[in-house]
Parts: sequence; C-alpha cells; structure tokens
Amino acid sequence: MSIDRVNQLSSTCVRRRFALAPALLVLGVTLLCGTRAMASSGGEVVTTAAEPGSLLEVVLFYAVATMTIVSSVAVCMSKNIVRMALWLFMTLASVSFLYFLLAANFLASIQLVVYAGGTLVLLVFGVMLTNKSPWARYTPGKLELVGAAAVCSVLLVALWLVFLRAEWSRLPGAFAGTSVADLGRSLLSVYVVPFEVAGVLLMIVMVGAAHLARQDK
Amino acid sequence: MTIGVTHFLVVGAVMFCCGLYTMSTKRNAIGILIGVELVLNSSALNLVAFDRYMGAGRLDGQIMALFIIVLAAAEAALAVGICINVYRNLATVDVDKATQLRG
Amino acid sequence: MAPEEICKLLTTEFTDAIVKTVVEGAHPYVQVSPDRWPDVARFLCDDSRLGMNLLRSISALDLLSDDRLACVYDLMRIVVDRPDVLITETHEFAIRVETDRNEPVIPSVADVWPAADWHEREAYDLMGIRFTDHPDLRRILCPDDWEGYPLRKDYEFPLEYHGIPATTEYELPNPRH
Amino acid sequence: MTMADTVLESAPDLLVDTDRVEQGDLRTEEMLVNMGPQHPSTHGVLRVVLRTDGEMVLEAIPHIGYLHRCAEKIGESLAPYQYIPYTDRMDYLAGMNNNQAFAIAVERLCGLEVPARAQAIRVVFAEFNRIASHLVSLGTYGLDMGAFTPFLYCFREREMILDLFEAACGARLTYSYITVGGIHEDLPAGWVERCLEFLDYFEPKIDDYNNLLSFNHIFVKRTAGVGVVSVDEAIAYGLTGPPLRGSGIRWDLRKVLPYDGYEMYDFDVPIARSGGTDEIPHGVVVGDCWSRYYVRVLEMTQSVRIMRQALANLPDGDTEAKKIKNLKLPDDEVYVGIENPRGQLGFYVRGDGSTIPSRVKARGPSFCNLSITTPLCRNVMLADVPAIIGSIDVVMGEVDR
Amino acid sequence: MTQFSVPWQPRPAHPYGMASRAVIALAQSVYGFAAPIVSRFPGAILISAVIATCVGVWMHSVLFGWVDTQLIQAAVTLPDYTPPALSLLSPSTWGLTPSVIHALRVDETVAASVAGLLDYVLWPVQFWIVRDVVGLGALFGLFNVIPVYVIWWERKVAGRIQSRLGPMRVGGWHGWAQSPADGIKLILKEDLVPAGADGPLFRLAPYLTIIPSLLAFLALPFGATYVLRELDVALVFILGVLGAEVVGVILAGWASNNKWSVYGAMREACQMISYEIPMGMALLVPVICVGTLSLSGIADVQQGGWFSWIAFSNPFCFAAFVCYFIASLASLKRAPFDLPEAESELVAGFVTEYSGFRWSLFFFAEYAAMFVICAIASIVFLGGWHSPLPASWGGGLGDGLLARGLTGLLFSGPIWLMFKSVFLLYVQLWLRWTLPRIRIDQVLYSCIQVLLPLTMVLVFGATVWTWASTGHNALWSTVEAATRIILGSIGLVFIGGFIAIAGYGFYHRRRMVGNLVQDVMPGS
Repeated sequence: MSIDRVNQLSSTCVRRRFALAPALLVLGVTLLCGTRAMASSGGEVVTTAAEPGSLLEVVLFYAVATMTIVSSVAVCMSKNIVRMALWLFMTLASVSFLYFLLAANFLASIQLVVYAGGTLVLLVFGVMLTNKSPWARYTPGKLELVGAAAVCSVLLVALWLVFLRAEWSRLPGAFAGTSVADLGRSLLSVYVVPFEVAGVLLMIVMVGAAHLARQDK
Repeated sequence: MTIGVTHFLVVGAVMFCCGLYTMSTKRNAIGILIGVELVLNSSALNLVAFDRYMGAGRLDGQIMALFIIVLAAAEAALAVGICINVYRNLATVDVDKATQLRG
Repeated sequence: MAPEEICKLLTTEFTDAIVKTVVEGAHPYVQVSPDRWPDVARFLCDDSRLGMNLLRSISALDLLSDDRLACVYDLMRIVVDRPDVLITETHEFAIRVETDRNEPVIPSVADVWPAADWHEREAYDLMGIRFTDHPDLRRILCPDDWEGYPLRKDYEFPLEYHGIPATTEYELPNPRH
Repeated sequence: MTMADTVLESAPDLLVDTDRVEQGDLRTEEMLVNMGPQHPSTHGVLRVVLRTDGEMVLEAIPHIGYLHRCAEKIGESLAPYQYIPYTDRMDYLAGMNNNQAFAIAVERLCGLEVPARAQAIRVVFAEFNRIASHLVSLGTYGLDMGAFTPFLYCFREREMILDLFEAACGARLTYSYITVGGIHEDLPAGWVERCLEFLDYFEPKIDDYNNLLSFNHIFVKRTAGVGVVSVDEAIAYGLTGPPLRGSGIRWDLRKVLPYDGYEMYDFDVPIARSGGTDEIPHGVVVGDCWSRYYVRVLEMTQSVRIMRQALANLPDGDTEAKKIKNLKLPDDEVYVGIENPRGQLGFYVRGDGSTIPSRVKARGPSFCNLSITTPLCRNVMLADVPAIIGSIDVVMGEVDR
Repeated sequence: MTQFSVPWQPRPAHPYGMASRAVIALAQSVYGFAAPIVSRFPGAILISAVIATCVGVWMHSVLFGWVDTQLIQAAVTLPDYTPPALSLLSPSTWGLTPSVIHALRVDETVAASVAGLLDYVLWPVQFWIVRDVVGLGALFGLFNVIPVYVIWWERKVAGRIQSRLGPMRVGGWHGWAQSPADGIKLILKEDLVPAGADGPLFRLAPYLTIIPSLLAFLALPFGATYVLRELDVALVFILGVLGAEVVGVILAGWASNNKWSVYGAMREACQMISYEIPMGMALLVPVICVGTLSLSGIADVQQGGWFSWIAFSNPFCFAAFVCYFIASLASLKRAPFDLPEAESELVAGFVTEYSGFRWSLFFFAEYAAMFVICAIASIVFLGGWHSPLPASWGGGLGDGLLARGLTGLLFSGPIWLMFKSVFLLYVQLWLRWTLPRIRIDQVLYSCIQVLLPLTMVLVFGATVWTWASTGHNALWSTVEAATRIILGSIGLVFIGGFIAIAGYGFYHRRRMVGNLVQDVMPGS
C-alpha cells in the first residue's frame, strides 16, 4: 500500500464521519433503557436508567421528544408515501424510546416488535403492492390543505393551553417500578375480559384478512 | 426543571395533530392509514405517561396502551387488505375515487 | 424409407409442386416451389409413412450466380409410438425452396414445425428472406436496426455502428484506433 | 422517468398488454424485467424479458445475439482446416464434439476415409468432453438453485479432465484436436493409463453428486414438476439431446445414425422416468427440469462405459487420413448431425469445387432448445425461470454463433 | 489514437478541511511507522492482539469490580457520607471525590507510593456514564470484530466444504487478515448512488439496517455480569430491534430504483412478517417453562450442567429449539432461505445497487445479527454461559484469582457462550454451503402451514407441562428427570456423531479430495 493509498484511505474515512451517527444513537438508547449491571455480581442495581428528576432524564426527554415531533411533522409533510412510512418508523421508534423513559420496558419492546417490525412492514408492503410509482401524487386541494392546517393548529394550541392550565395531582403510587410479571398478572386477573375480547378480535381480523386476500372470488 | 406528565402530553398532542392533518390531507388510502397510526400512538403515549405519573401503582395505562397496539396491528392488517382489494378493482388507492360499494 | 422412395412419394402426391429431385450424393433433396411449400410441409409432417416430425435445420443459401436465394430444410423422423423403447428406425430428407433474390418471399412453416420459428427468423436476419405468415418475424441475432443481410455474398461490412468502430481490418476514412 | 419507462425504452419490441392478466388473480402491478444480458443465471449473455406480476412470470421472451460473431460468414472465407478452431468457440464447453461434427461433415462431403484408430480416439474424446460438459451443466444448475458446493465438486473433476485434454492437445478449452480426416496428434505415452485411472476415480463421484444435489429434498422440490415438456412439444420445438430424452423419448443420434463407429460400442440411452419408480424421487414428472437434469447424470455413466470400451480396444494405425493438400470441396452439399452433449449439432456444408466452402451453416442444439423458453415460462414463479433455463442448459456461444 | 472519453464526469477532488488534514497526517505517520512491523510479524501481532483483548476485558472487569466492592460499597456505608447533588456527570448515586477515595484506600500498601495519582485515575470509574462509554466501546469493538472474523471463517469453512482452501495469502497464517483488507478495500471504493434512485433513502437504508443489530448487543448478556444493560424484557427487546432491521432492507430495495432490488425487498418483507411469528412462538416455549423474559434469568436456571439445559428439559423445548433455529435462518435471510438476495434469481436482491462502504454495512448487520441470534439460541436453549459440567463441581476451588479463572474457563463464563454461539454459527454456515435455496411459495408454506401450527402446539404443550410440574408430584418428578436424561442423551449422541464425523473427515482429508489430484494428475 503506497502512501497515496493511505492518503486516500484516511480521507475517505474522514469523509465517512457521518458513519458515527449510529454510535451516537446507540449511546442514547443505552442511556435510555434498562438496568445497569454491576461489574461484580451481587452489587447494587439501579431500577431505571435515568432516575426521575435527574438532569439525564431531562436531556434524554428533550432529545427523544424532538425526534418524535420532527418525525411526526415530517410524516404529514412528506409527499412520497415511502418516505412517509419511513418517518412513521422513526416516530414509532422514538415513541418506544419514550416508553423506555417512562419505565415501560415491556411496552417499548412490544412497540418495536409489533409496530416497527410488523405493522410498518405491512404498510410498506401495501405501498409496494398498490403503487404505480412511489412518486404518484394524490394532491389535495389548496383549500383542503389550509382548512386541515387551521383545524390542526387550533386544536394543538387549545390542547397545549389546557395542559398548561391543568393541575395534575400526583397520586402516591407514582414511579412505582413495574415488571413484566405484574403486567401479566393484571392481564389475567383484572383485565381478563378485555384480554379475551382482544383475542377474539384478532381471530376475527385474521379470518377477515384471509378472506380479503383470497385469490379466487 | 423536571419532566412531568405535561411534557409527554404535549408530545402526544403534536403527534395527534400531525396524524389528524395527515388523515385529512392525504388521499392515498395507505397515507390515511399512516395518519391513523400516528393518532393511535399519541393516545397510547398519553396513557403510559398518565400511568407513570399518576398510576398509583396500577397498570391501567400500560394495559390500555397494550390493547391499542393490538388494535392498531389488527386494523392495519385489515386496512391493507382492503387497500389491495380496492386497488385490484379500481387500479388506484385514491380514496376519493373509491366511491362505489361494489367489490 | 430410402430417399428414392420419399422422392417418389412426393412426386406422386405433389406433381405440380416438385421442381427438381436430387437423389444422388450425400444430401438427397427435392426442390419445392414456394407457393405449394406449406402443403408439402404439412404432408411431410402428418403423413403416417413419412412422419418427418423433427425439423433439424433451415439453411439459407445465397445463389449469387443464379440470382436466387434458397432455403434448405433438413427433416428427420423420430418414432414416438413407444418412447421408452430404443427405436433406431428413422429417415432423413431435405427440401429445398428457392426464391427470387430481389424479392425473397417464402411461406412460413412455423405452424407445422414450431421449431421453424427461430430458424426462419435467423434466415430472415442473416439472409433477408421474408417468411409470410410468420408469427413474429424480427431480427434474431443482429440488432433490430442493423442494415443489410450479413450472409449474402454481396454484403459489405459496415465501418461503424452507432459510432462504434466496427472493424479493424479495413482502412477507415478517419482512423479511430 | 419511471422505471417502467426505462424498461420500455430498452425493450421497445415488447408491448405491455395489461388486459391479458387473468381476472380474479391478485392483480397488482405488472412489470417488465430484464433478466440479462448480465445476470448470474442466464449462463452468458442471454437476455430474457420477463413480464411479471409480483413473483409470477406471465411471459418470458428470450433475446439472443449478444455473442454473435458471424461464425457462419467466416466459414465462407476459410478452408475447412482453418475453420476447425472457429467451431471450438461455438459450444465452448464441448469443443471436441464441435470439431468432430464439422470434421465429419467435411469428410462426408469429400469422401475421406478416417482410420480406425482416429475414430476410436475421437469417440474417447467426444465422450470425455461430454462428461466435462455435463459436469459444468450439473454444477451450474446447482448454482442456479442456490447450491454452491456441487459446482466446485464438478469443476474439480472437470479440471482433471481438462488436464488430460491438455496432455493430449495442449489446450484446455479450445482444443481443435479432432480435425478433418482424423485427429491432430496421436495420444501421448501413458495417456490411456491415466485416463483409465481417472475413470476409476470418477465413477464413484457420480454418487456423490447424486447424494449432494440430485436427491436433495429441496432440490427435488425446486425442480420436480417445473417446466414440463410433453413428447409432442419436445419434438415440435426441435428439442434434442438431454431435453428430448428428459421428455421420455429414447432417441440418440449415436444409436439412430451412428458415426465414427459408435455402432461398435455397447451403451444405453437413459431417459426420464416418472417419480416413485426405483430411485426416482416422488413428485418427478417426465419432462420436467429434474428429469432433464438427471438424464445428464445418467449419461455420464454411459459415457464412462463407452470410454472404457474404446480405450480397451484402441486399434493401432494412423491417426489421420492420407493428407490431401489443398482439399478441394466438390460441388455438392452435405448435412451431418452428431450427438453433442446438448443435443443434435448439425453442420450443413456446401462446396463449389474450390478449397473454400460456399456455405457453412451450424445447427446448434442450444439454439433450438432455447426456443422452447417462451412456452415453458408461462405463469411460473420467478425462481422457476432460472430453473427452466438452467435445465435446458444453453451455451450462448453456440446459440449466437 | 483517439481518446475515448468516459461518459461520466470525474468527481472533483475533495477539498480537505483542517481536521481532515490532521487525520490524514496522523494516518500517514501511523502507517509509515506500523507498516514495516506489521508486514514482518503478522502472526505474532494477531496472537498478541487476541491476548491483549482478553487481558483488557478481564482487567476492566476486575477494575470495575474492585471499585464497586472496595470503594463504593465502603463509601456508602460510611457514617458521614452524604450523596452529592445530581448533575449530568454524576447520574449515579455516588459522587466520591478523590479525597474520599484516598481515605478509602489508605489500607492499601502497594499503591501507597503512587499516592495521589491513583485517586484521580480511579475517580472517573465510579461514574456510570464512564462505564457505559467504556462498555459501549467494547461492544463496538466486538460488533466490528465479529462480522469481520465470521466472514473470514465462513470463507474458510466454505473452502473446506468445497475441497479448496479459502483465503490463504493476506496476513500470513491462513489469510487471517483477508477480511480487514477487504474492509479497507470496500471503504476505498467509489461512493455510488444510482441515477434515479431516491438518494436520501438510499444513503439512509444501510444505517437503518446496522443500528438495530448494534442495539441488539446492548441487552445481550455474555456472562453472569458481562452485560451492558440488564433488561427484564431482554428477549423481546432483541427480537424487536432485530425485527426492525427489515425496514432498512425494504428501504434499500425500494430506493435503489432497480427492479431486482424491489423484488428482494418484497421477498424480505414477506419472509420477515411470516417468520417472526414462529420464531417468537418458539422462544415463548422456554419462556413459559422458566417464567421470565430476562436473558440472565433464563440462563441462571440452567446451571446444573448438560442435563439441566432447557433444550433437554422437556420434549417441547427440544422441538422448539429446532423450530427456532429454522425460523431464525429465515429471519436472518441465510440459506436455504436467502431469497431476498438470491444471486441466481435476483442478481443480488436488495443489495444489487450497493457497493463499497454501504454494501459492507449490510453485511456487518447480517453477520452481527447472525451472532446475536445464535447467542440467544445458546442462552435460551443451550445453557447460556454455563458449561456442560455442573457449576457445583467447582465449589471446592475456593475464591482466589486462579480459582475464579478456572471457574470461568471450566464451568461458567463468557467463553462458553462464545463457544456455543460459534458452534451454532458453524451449523448455519454448514447449511448454507450444503443446501440449495427454496422457492418463495415453499418458504411461506413451510412457515404458515408447518412451523406456525407446530409452534402453537409446542406452546400449548409447554404450558401443560409447566402446569403439571408445579404440583411437586413425586411421580411427575421422576418423569421429568427421565425426560431430561433421554433428551440429554439424544443431544449427546448428536454431538458425539458430529465430532465423530468431523474427526473422520479430518483424518481422511486426503482421501476425500482424492489422491489423484495430489499425486497423479498432470499439472498438480
């Protein structure tokens, strides 16, 4: 390898500095989720990644919230349906990070499995099956756009105002650690009826989807 | 400066409005579906936030969010099936053009 | 069936169609007039005595001195009555169809032997014989916009094709290489 | 510009007929896809334009000619001796058989008598080359099905065959060994022993291929019942060689119209049989891809048989006809077909009294076998297209000439 | 002679900024210094790098452990200790100052000579963020090393299976440096985005593929304490992030503006949504038996040696292991399920238009995911980091440094997890280089009509089995023990057979290839 080659190589590496972005993201998720294992066994463990009230929680919340808001705004601004799906993926992933921040680990993981892995792929599948071209545009009217924007922004402002004025009483049990076992137990005791109903619903949906996708009608 | 339930509610509200906007401006059926997913997610986020900050140790919010995820998955499966059917019959997924009830 | 018998059979069946019969030599054939050729072909294929079901090859010839073009159809019989038994009984024979060099038209036999489809396209591509009623008569080996018919004796090789120098053997007016 | 436009531009001769899609099917977007000319499983520069609907291929139209080198035109300007090397380059996997076909055509035209030793050696090399060619076919077919390893096993054995070819004629691919009037050079000392040693080594390897690929459950599932060619269809489209025998017709030019003394050897003509009988796996239909493939495997055993007989009774004597300088071709014509590994390779040679033929026409087996692609690839899965094309086993050098 | 001009414009030279120039100068000087040494002692450098890595990991674990037990635990129990105010740098509970540290380790006579300095060295180790960064660094290193060497190993294995040698040149000993060299080449290759492609998505897609497989390493335990993040839902988390990998693949296929890529993406989507379900169901079987989603928790119950591994605990888990392995092959798009990149059908599927660095990202993600999947299989079914010998046998060893080392080596340590994962990886490679590829309809058939009902039955069976074993019935315990012994013996037979066949092949390796090649043939 000549020195020119090294020159080229190192400059390419320099140009690839954006490749470091995944590292940053992974660091972020590391700070977000899970319990830290002590290097020595039997040591003290912390129950959540970022304790409530810590500066770390604030920083992480603002980072993830920005990501959520940016990507959800991007969903409604995108013209291309595949990009919309991509931004939806970003939104779903950041919502799952928010769940981690809310110490709902199981929900966060399920969100990743079901939403990001399943539903989104289904959507993209639908896009690919039904689009002549990803760039095919179904442009709405100007009036429609303005109206929708007005309604949405009014709603947003109103909601915001309500949130700011509301007095949220903090109940004594807040921040209690939750575990998957608790979740499972309450699903099969207090919430057993909705659980069963959800099962029946999924069954119906399965039959319905199979009927819809049937080849010969 | 601490993060409270309001912070999460605001994020949820923004998501909700974005979903609403998407639903009302997109004509592509799958685009509308994406908007619906956003709305559902925002409500799930609110529920989990309430659960965390005022849950009193019960898991109502998380369970509701779990059901929302289940519902959203079911709804997406059916809706994509319907979209494909509509496309099969009308060669478009523009919801404004799908005006017949005939399959 | 020996070639003589085939010749005899054909001459009795199609007295008006047979132009010439050549039984001597390594390659016995009969020459058929182009307008009766599809009938003869159908007979060759379907007749139970002949049953020439395999079209082996179509060789297009340029008979420059006679100002004619010709197609030689090499036919063969595969006995398929009992396919799992080795049957060595066969016969081969050739048909020749000639046509005018300036207006080369021969009826297609692609409906008799589907194998003729590509062979006829090749003859059209390289020799410029037009086969009437061919299902899809396009050039097959050369590009669709190629000019001339390369296998004709008076064919002149182009010096370039779409700006690509096409030969290194002839001197070019503006040497590129 | 959308993707459909791009393809339409590159395939202007293919019109999309959207009305032809079957109603009630999961009709989605019809797409024109160019498979080739640069594609891993088109075995060279074949281009197949696929009209697809999702994973289903509605129509496949082969476009050939990317390797056209005017071989027939060149034949009209060279003496037969000089043309022998060009025949190597037609079916470059079976150079010996091509040499043999052209040499026999010219010999019949000129009435040359080939010495017995030369004929026997020709048979040895033709069969040896058949084995080599079938090995490539087997290996690449495995590759088409996603099995990489049999390919290298087959090539390992083929390398040994090529070593033996190299020892005899100095070339590993374009041999020009069989020439007009005989063979180019007698065998080197010790060649026969080495060849026999190789055959001893090689025969058990065929079982290895069978265990590894032929009877592999996935392989059978992929190829059995796919691309079925009926007997009538096979003959109508002029299929010859393994595709014809794969449709269950016991027909071989070496038996039907023997040349170079094939009538002296004892061998079978293997054909396809339907699944469930003997070792043939269930699900196999006569005429499908698996049958065409397996006929080749069986043919290798028969080739070994012929080679053993020929090597055991190798006559002494000359290896070349009495040399005729400036061989004059009589004003006559001849068509000779021989059994190439891929089927019937025919040469039509026409002389005009000079030393140079006035017309040389090669009838390539791959050319004719390939013409059945369109009827076979109708309403199949995308993954079946490589399976079908691979089982036909084309060599583009000979399709395009 | 006319110059034929290339039909594309050569790219303008990139103007380097200050930072880039500094990096380049640094790289050049490092290269100038290191190249002669590396080229002279490649083998020695490889071996010493491996040893240094092991020592480094061990040292860091020992250091953290020492700080935990000797400093932090001691500090929090001090009577006058008050936790400091929260700040970004001290997200944890202990804000030990160097003086406190000094006070705590005065009894250490060895380090007394370096007195003040050591306090400052030890000070950062107490912060979680420091530990996280160190741990992440280690994971990044692992994440880079695993694909590189799995690829090299795959090429060697493929070579052996195909009776050839595989890489032999680069680096000296068996081409060990082949993969790093390839990596350098890939980084240097021209950065191509096809005309008509959706540029941003095309650039983004490789990252969307690689981030999930990176994230999977966060919650993956390598040993009892060797885990970056102890998640109570680690199994679902890893499944979730690996499932999200498919989004990158689909986008890559879609953005490439190539029909073969779209085909690859569609196939990947199809395959993924169908195989995630049996895979998850198969993992549910041991989860039901153990009752936790935490990987460490699952591994903890398998301490008792070979016969206590979950795969042998009941027939349903045994079958679930097989189902999981098959489904994981499909979800990893490995042969015989490598349809998304089926080279004989789709050219290269979704990676058709990719080259260079972005292409290598896809393969990093794939091989890292392969490792993660195999590690999960070993943790969930094959005893995790516990060796086939029961851990209780090591009880008499004591608690010294040597004893710890021996325990880690013989009974329970990351090395066993690595060993098992690598063995399963080998099985994946083995399958890939032996089997042909199946068709998409057969993939879906085998998933929806075979594996899915099967795993459903397994889940039901496991539930019944677990319910039966909660009764503490004496008869049932006997049945359970007998099942363990029978299934374990079957496993032993499998492993024994594998070793026997491998040994036979190794012993007769010359005959397998054929003596003719080596001795007789001309040109050999």
